[in-house]
Amino acid sequence: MTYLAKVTVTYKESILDPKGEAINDALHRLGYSNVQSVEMGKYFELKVTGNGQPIEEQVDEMCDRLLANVNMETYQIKIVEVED
Amino acid sequence: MTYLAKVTVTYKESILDPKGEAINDALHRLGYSNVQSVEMGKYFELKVTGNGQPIEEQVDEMCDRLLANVNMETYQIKIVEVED
Amino acid sequence: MLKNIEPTPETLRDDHIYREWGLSDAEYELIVKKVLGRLPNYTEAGLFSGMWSEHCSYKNSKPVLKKFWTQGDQVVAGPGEGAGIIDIGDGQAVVFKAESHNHPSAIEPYEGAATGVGGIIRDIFSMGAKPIALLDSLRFGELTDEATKYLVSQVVAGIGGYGNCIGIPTIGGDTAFDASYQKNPLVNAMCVGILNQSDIQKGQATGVGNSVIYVGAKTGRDGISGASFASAEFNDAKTAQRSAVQVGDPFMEKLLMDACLEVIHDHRESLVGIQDMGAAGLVSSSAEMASKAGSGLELNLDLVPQRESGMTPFELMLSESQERMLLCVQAGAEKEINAVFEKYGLDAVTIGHVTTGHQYRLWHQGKLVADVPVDALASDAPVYQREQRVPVRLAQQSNVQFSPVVTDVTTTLKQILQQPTVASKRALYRTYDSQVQTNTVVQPGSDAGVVRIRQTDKALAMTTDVNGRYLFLNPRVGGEMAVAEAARNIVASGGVPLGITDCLNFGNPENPEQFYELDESAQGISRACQLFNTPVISGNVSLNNESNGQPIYPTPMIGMVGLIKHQRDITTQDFKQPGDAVYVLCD
Amino acid sequence: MKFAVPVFPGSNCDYDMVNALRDILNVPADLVSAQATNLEGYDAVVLPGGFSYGDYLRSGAIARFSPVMAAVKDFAATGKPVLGICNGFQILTEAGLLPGTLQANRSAQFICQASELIIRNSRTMFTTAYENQTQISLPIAHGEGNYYCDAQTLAELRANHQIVFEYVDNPNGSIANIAGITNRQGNVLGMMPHPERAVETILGSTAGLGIFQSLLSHQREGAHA
Ligand SMILES: Nc1ncnc2c1ncn2[C@@H]1O[C@H](COP(=O)(O)OP(=O)(O)O)[C@@H](O)[C@H]1O
Repeated sequence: MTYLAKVTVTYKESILDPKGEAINDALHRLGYSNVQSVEMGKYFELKVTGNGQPIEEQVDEMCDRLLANVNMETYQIKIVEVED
Repeated sequence: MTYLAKVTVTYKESILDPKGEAINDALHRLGYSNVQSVEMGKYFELKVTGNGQPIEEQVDEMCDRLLANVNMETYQIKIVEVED
Repeated sequence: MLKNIEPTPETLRDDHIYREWGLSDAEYELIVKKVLGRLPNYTEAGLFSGMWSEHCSYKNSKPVLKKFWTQGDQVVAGPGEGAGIIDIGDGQAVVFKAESHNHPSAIEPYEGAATGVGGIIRDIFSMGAKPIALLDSLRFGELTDEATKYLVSQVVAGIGGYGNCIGIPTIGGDTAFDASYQKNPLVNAMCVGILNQSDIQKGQATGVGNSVIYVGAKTGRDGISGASFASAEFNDAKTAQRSAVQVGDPFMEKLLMDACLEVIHDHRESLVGIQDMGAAGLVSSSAEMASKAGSGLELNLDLVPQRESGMTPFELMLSESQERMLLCVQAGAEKEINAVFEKYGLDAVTIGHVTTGHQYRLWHQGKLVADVPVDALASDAPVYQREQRVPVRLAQQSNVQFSPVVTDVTTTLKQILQQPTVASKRALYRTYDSQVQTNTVVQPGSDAGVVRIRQTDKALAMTTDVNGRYLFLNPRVGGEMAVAEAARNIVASGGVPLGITDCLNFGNPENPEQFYELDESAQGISRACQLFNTPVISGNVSLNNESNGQPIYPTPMIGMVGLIKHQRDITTQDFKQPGDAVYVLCD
Repeated sequence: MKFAVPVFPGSNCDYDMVNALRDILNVPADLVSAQATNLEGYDAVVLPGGFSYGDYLRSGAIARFSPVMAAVKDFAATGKPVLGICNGFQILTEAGLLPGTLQANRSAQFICQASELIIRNSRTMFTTAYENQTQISLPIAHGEGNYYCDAQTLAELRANHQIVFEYVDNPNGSIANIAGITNRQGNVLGMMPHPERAVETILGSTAGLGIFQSLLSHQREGAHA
């Protein structure tokens, strides 16, 4: 069985997001005045082969160790089954 | 009404994703040998105030004009209503 | 699966499919009648379209380039090799070249600019030189709309993104804004390297039985210009599933650069030749290496490292995937060479070998998919003497002098200083690491950038210059002025000008007025080069820079390098102390 | 005194550091592979600047898992000096040898320029050559140098005098103008500015020499003690 893990990583609330702010400003300059705020994060798609271990736990560990820096970031994982 | 638009931007097929490859290699070195491939993209969360215009269309336009380069990237939008 | 069945040679002919790839009917006829004596198959026609493109063959600009002044005792290697080489004494030499990435940058500014930098760096280290500095020459439309601002920020970020990551300081360049570049920005990059003359490499494949080794990134469907899937799907970029945009990988290139330089320095008996895969990727590098050496070549395409499945020979040969190199290695030395690359985590794969005779043969899935004379690909492209005509605007130019009306000098001065073209470019160049390698003596912001050469008292000054407006008004004099400006910048930094490289950014060569501009400016450049004793040692041509039929200003970017024999002679532009006298020198 | 300079795939200020140590300070220095598993025989470790593994994910995120980093951890635990410059600082925070993180600059751009710093603690083994509260100018060159930590960590940094360098006009948005910090024990220093770029007059400044000279005299005194 193969899985697709979709992971989004965003800054924790208390942390400033300079790139998001830059995009927010750019959108305002383009005339989208109804945009209140923009946050910019990272997105990962991991194709993972099932190996008998719970897949969520494995991906969670990968996020915790590598994909996110939990001092300043949080992550969300969504896993779907896919065909190989 | 306020909306939260969640946007993921990824490379189109056939485009080299050096970031994804570097992460894939790193995960392998960490022992996650069941990871087949990694793609790295961008993630945006936009808080948008309703202004009578269809919100999907507006966000789609923002993606098309600024958040993604449609020559090389595709994007997906998910919109949810939130409290102000 | 996207790949459909390849058209037969007959369909190719009857439907004129080759036209989509830029081959003219006459060129196709030439291939059929003179070169092959038969109809080319799909792959073969593709090879010719790549090799006979302006980018690879200079078929429109050769007659112009011939006019360049290329002599001088200091020249070790002039135009012809990847980059030119100039003697700087003590057995050392400086290697430099410039490259344009205008069209890719217009489509994807960050990656277009980044891969432009990556490409020119490969040109330098494939000569055996260690890259020591980068420069960038940029032209954009007026800085008034959001689109241009975005373009500027992305191009600059792309140049910095690549140069900073690979660790080569960007120490100079020039930037100007004018409406003529609105839809057609110019992104030119120059790289300078140094080497010991005993390390000079040639891009050649000699010695029957010697191996052709592929190293670096895997081949994907990127940058296949005008090719099958591209032309079909690029009509609507947004809905297309695939894309041929190239993405730069400076991390990969850093490994590739260090590994190649190690092979060049420590395994010279085993290395026969080395070349980067640039325009028309694998076909161009391999055919040139064989043709230069008078050899034949055979490649097995199944062995080419591939990023995607189902790639056709056409795609494999014409892909412009970045960060790839081709080596020719003595038979038997493959393991030794591979071991070096392995140390850097890179795959090196033997994909073919040098053969007797002069044929270029490609095998794919057990079939011979191309069998053509190698010289026909690499050196026998047709050359065109394009028609030229004095542009109407020049023929009608009036002699009335323009006299500015200045009522308040202060106001006028302030207005001039506010022009983006005149104003400081610090906001741009401070995003470039200009100090890595710790040799930068003069950073951007003075006349020329200066790097010292370790273990010697020498330093090199370098600059890029051109003012397209001058060339628009008078292409010949404007060309002279570009070289003169560069020479002034070198001299003002304490250097003696050594030579130049160029990027000839022009419009459509088939338009007689635009060809006139190209030809005239080359003559101006050449004359100035002769006077300053700064031969042209390398360069690059970028034609068809126009949008909606409107060409850019003729913009031949001049990149000049000068030698500073004693580091104490390095001078900078800024005033040093209150009370110092200020002189104006002129004739 | 012998220095080890670990080289990660993609590092690009490794030679700059070794050249500064060998040619200018006349001390032995070795480039050490990221695969190395022990640092025996060295008296100090300097993690160089530049980029490691391309830094495509987060600066230092991948490098911190290199075998040599386990050795650096052990080395640091013995109390010997570990200095991380720019990317080296980023790796040290990712590896947990220093608190906090380094985010994208406030301007979201790479910045290469001279920056004015104030010496906030001249009593560390890296800074005795400087006078406290004086100002020096060192080059910076980074895209992710915006130091961040939570309020409690900041309070601890202050209480323990772990803040060593502060920017005069904060070019990247760092919390409390922080340009360089040590660990609690004071033997691990991370700093965004590049002292190895400021060791020769011809390159514009020698203000960075003090860091290395401090380390050398620390070692000499240690030898006497
Ligand atoms: N794109 C760029 N990249 C790096 N340096 C640049 C760039 N544009 C301008 N500069 C630097 O800014 C300074 C002024 O350049 P330029 O516009 O050519 O002025 P000048 O005509 O006085 O030579 C030079 O030091 C030049 O190297």
